[in-house]
Amino acid sequence: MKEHSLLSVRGVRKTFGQFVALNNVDFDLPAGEKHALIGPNGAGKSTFIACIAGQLPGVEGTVLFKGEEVTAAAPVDLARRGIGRTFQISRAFLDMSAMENMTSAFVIANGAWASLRRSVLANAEDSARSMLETVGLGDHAGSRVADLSLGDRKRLEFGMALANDPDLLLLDEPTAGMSIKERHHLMDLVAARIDETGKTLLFVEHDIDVVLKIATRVTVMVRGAVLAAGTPAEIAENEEVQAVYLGGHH
Amino acid sequence: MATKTRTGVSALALAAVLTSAAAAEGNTVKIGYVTGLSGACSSISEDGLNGTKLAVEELNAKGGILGRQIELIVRDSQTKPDEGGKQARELVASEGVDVLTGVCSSSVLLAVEAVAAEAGVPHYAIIGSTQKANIEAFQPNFWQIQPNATMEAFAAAAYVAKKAEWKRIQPMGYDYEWGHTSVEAFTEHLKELRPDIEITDPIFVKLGDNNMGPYIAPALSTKPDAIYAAIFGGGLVNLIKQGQGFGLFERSNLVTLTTVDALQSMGSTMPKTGVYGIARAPFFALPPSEELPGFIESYRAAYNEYPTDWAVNGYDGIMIYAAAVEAAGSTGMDALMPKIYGGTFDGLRGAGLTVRAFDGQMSAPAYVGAIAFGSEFPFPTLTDVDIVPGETLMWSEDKIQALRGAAN
Amino acid sequence: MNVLPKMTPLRWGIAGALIVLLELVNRLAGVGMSLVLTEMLILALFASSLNLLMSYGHMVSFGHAAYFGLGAYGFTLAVARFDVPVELAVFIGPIVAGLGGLVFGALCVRLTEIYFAMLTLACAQITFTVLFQWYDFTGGDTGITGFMNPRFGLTEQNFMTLVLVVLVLCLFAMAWIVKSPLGLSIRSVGQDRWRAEALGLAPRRVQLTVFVIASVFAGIAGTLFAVFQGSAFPDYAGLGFTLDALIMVVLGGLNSFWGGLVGAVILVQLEHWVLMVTSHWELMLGLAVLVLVLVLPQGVVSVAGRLSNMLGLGRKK
Amino acid sequence: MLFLIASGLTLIFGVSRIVNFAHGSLYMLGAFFTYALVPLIAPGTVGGFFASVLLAGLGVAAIGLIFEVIALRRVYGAPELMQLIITVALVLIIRDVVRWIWGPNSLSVPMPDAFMGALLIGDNYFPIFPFVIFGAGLAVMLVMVGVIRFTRAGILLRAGTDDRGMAALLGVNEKLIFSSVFAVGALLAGIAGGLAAPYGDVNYLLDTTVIVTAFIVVVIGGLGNLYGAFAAAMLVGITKALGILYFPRLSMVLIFLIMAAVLLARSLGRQGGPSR
Amino acid sequence: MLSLKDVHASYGKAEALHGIDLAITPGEVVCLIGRNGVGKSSTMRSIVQDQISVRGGAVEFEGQSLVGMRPHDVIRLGVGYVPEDRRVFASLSVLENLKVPRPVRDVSRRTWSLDQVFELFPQLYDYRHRTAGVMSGGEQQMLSIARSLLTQPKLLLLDEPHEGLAPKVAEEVVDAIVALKAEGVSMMISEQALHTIRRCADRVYVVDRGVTVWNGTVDDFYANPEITRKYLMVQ
Repeated sequence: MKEHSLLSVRGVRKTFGQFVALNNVDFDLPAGEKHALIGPNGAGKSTFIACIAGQLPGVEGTVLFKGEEVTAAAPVDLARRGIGRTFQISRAFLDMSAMENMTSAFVIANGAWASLRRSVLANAEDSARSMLETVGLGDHAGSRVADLSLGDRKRLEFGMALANDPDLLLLDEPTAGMSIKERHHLMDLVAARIDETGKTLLFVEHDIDVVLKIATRVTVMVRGAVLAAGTPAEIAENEEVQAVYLGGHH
Repeated sequence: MATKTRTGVSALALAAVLTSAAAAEGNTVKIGYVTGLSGACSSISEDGLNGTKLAVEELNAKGGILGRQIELIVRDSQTKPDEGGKQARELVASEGVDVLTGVCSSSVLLAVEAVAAEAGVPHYAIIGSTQKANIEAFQPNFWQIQPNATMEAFAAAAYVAKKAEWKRIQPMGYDYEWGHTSVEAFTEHLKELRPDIEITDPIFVKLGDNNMGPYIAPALSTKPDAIYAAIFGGGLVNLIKQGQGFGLFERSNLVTLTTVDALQSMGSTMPKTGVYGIARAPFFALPPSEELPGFIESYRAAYNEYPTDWAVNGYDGIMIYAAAVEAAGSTGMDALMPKIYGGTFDGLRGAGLTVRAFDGQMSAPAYVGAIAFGSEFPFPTLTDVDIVPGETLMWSEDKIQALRGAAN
Repeated sequence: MNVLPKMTPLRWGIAGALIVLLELVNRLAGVGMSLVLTEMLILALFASSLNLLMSYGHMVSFGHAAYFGLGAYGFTLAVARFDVPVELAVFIGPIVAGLGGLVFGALCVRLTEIYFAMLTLACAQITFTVLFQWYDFTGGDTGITGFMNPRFGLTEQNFMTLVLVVLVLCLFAMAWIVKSPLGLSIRSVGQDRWRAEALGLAPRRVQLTVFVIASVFAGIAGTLFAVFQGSAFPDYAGLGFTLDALIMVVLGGLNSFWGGLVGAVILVQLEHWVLMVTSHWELMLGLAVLVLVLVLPQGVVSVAGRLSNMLGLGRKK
Repeated sequence: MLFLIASGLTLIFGVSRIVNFAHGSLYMLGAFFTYALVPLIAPGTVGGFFASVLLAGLGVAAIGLIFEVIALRRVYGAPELMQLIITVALVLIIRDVVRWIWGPNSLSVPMPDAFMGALLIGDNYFPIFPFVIFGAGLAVMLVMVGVIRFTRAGILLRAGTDDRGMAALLGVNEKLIFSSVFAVGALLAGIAGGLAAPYGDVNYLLDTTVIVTAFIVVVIGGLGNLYGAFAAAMLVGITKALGILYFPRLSMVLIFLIMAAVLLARSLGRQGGPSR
Repeated sequence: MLSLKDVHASYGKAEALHGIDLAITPGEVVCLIGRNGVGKSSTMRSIVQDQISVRGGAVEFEGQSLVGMRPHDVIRLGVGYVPEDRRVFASLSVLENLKVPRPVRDVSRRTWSLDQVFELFPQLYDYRHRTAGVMSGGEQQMLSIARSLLTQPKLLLLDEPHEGLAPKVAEEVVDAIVALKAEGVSMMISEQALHTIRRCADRVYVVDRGVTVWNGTVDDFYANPEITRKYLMVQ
């Protein structure tokens, strides 16, 4: 199984001052999974995502992606190797329109960031338009992101993350702050895309309903360590997990 | 200037076109006065302007120049060269001035001179005194009525050379073009006059540095008999004030530029001995003449203070210009310049001054003496003043030409 | 807001009319006005180059004058010291400024926000000090004068027309860049460098690119200024020019393509007319800036935008 | 001396994140106020001098306070650039007003008689006044450190630097902290200007000279870091003195290079992604 | 004492609360429970007006609307707030942290003096000269609570007071809360851990996805295990 892992994490440790955010985490993610990370606040889920995404300095341990070491790699490098991600807090380009956001994602994905040619722009715009349709934002192409609802923004960001056709998609609390309807709408979309393309998904999610519905596999983290992993059904039955959620301490 | 008048809509110019060619020069003689009323030069600039105004009033009271009244148009250069250049260009273009003057700082002077030369407008310097204006940037529309940096430094060197007991001299200067020129000229001339004197490596002071301590200590460490300081204004005040704390005036002597404003602003904080000053036009040491007492009196009446060197030069500048225009019978450059370069002028600073045609420099004298406190004025003055004739201070034409060759 | 306003036929008409108006004023209002306009247009180009950096790249520079100065000196030194023909030297100025931008920019983009600004300040002061003190080469504080006919020997009016043409061309070039894929990248990084990074864009490389572009345009402005004055002085690289440009951009309106242009027009015209009334220019300018920033924190362009919306000329969002 | 100026600047930045370009102007005002006061209060005496300096400092603090309340307070929510431009406007206003009132000439503030001379140690002269300035600066600094360490005001100030929002959540009026910090910063600048006034000349262009140096010190010391400012003031002072001796032409470039190096070195330790 | 009626609140454009209703009477201890990310912290913030803006509904404290007030004015009215990440002033000592709140003035309320606070948290007295930043999470939490007590609150809001603490330390914090309750302090505590509720709460509000979905006494809460299952468990 390990040989087939798209992402393989060994002994990752990260501290902030005296606080140990991640303590020797091992983790394997086979290709094609839709894997959810859950756990109470402060369990280290977002830190874990950030470590994989190369956004934290001083991470100990190793991270292998497609069998290659990417532990200290820069986010740009990871993006080019095929890791796409969204952020917990919406990080779309607020002062630009949805269309411009999406176009910039395609311009970057095409490696044409420094181009001055209108034709390159036109091509990217075509791709962007169809991606906006895919994520259901066709009607909002001209809207400034700042004027979009949170759900629309998140869908936009998801679309942007898809622009360079990543093999692994990292979503950090994609549904935070959204209404129930919006959550399911977004995550259904995500699941459908992943199933369609056969890519891999790793996401942090609080909404248990969503997790149980979407995920093919779930990892539970507590205080910087992996507590349990398994199918959604296994996790739901796991008493240790319940104790963590209900009692906080064991 | 006649060729350049393009004032367009002004009634003045319309009238000029309608009347005769002679009247095309306008009804007034326009003096374009670009000076640093704000910025680093502002105090000096104001004095120069005061002297100039006085001269203009006097001339106008007597009927002006060539029967035309004089109009003084003042612009603030903010002591920035680009601003000065811009103001000069506007004065030439919109006001159609007959002559430009007033500039204080060297860089502004060069910027204004560039404009004046291009426009074919006469331009003379009364304050700013960079060597470059005489050498590589010299154009035959230009003259300079005050001693330039080299001449002052030569005067200082001549004075130092006479002090037989001084064996070691430490030069010091502001760290910019004028300071370097002055120190070099001083060193060169002193070596010629007194080969036996030891001249130590110069120390250069950062412009605008208020703290002189770091310069004074190393200057005194060579145990010089005198320090020559090409420093003026606030920096000089600082040097003298802070120098006292280092015992500068007990251990050594200071030869420096002491214009009247510096003497005034030092007041009682000036040390009693050990300071020797070079001045450009100290009113108390000027050669006696008919005009001098009247000038001092009317200046004091108008501005409630004694005229500084800058005021004297401002006054003299206009008077020399007026004399030359009268002689030429026209304000046009072609007629005027031969009279400037060929004439002899009398002014507050003496009689028979001439301007050299190849570098525009007037044979202005320099005044050197020891600082002393008298009862006559409420500030220290110079005593035993040597009036060094300008002719003895100027580089020869050969030397100027050689320098020009080197610069290009 | 940040998006370049779409040029409708009406807007083209207004822009065209403004250009014609400028040219008419230039031809009819006398030489003095031509000189004021020339300075205004050059500073407008300079401020627009800073605006490109600030409004699109979201990088605040305290040292933009360095590249203005390098442009002026690049041109001047080429003519005065190396006898390069003027026609060629006008290209050297912007190139030197661009190289300066490349070297300093490579350092500066390692930092962000206020630290970036402080480092640009340090770089500019180094440039200024070198220009000020290297007498033998740069002429030190007295600069370089008299090496050529100012304005290529053109009349004041003709030169103003030339500057106007250059400005319009440069604005077109800037607009082209802003609208191009590169412009999109620049804006992306300016808005959120981490997001851009996660999309596979190296933020520093983009920032360096826009820094160099802004430097080149500043260099063009500097070169024009040197031609205009027929001289170069260290002041051109000094803090004064930087602050003027900053004030222009903020007054005109940050986050607007026209901010720098409008700011330059306001500042230069304000100075021209205020100085006729009072010599307390700095006081008046200070008060004007204070009032404008407090009353119109979005800059003057925002008012124009609101007005045009009210009049039904509005842009479509 | 440099430290007094820089500490005020760094304090203001630390709490309110404002880059105060007008700090040099406040220094200059302190010098001019002292010039105006010295002849009025027991001229020539040590006590009169210090009293003048203190009063001048308080006057500057009052002006700083007025400015903060009238102008700066309105833009705390706005982009930092707005605040910066507002302080630049203040620079222009103060400079012009000072020139209006006191004229463009360099003025000279008389030293108290007792501080005129020099100490002669062996062959070396040590002027007294720099020691006086240093001593007085040190005294002011000690008082400051005392206030900051031991009084509630000082605690609030440090709390504000640490976490402004939390201070508000403990019932502390943020605006009051901003205003008082600005006033204290101005006070320090004013006292520094006053103390240094007799040593050099006083003119209306002091502001630019001072502000650039103060920026350097603050940046080298770490923005918002008081003790860093102290160390950096020493470093810059020594570098300048040594620079003058060994690289006279390059001393300023040297200091800017140090500043650039410090900035870059610090950036290496401060990389990383968004906080969440 | 405190009442929230149909409160909608948002961070910028993102609405976090979609209708919160709750009320607290003097002397009561109320627990807000719910899984993480459902809006417990946002509810607290919408009371003290910190970072979040209330877009609809009413927030009233002793009959006075708090909406739009500046945070420090809310605090001065008598609402103490201990934020979830504790936010001690890291560079200040413990004692200095405790001196940040204004000294006691209002004699009409139940007031706390420094000595009383130290009595409640003896470790703080032992560490009073330590720099807060180097203390353990539990100690910081004690400090943060103690600090808020010195704002002389009539009502204390505690946001996840033992999040991220070791079990033993967390227990100490709960002990302190129980002690405070014994002193008659009104409190609102947001919680994820059920056993705390049993020890100190009078009433319980369950929050789910920005809405209060259930409320009742502690006994009712335990009598209805389906609530726990529905809103708190992983299922």
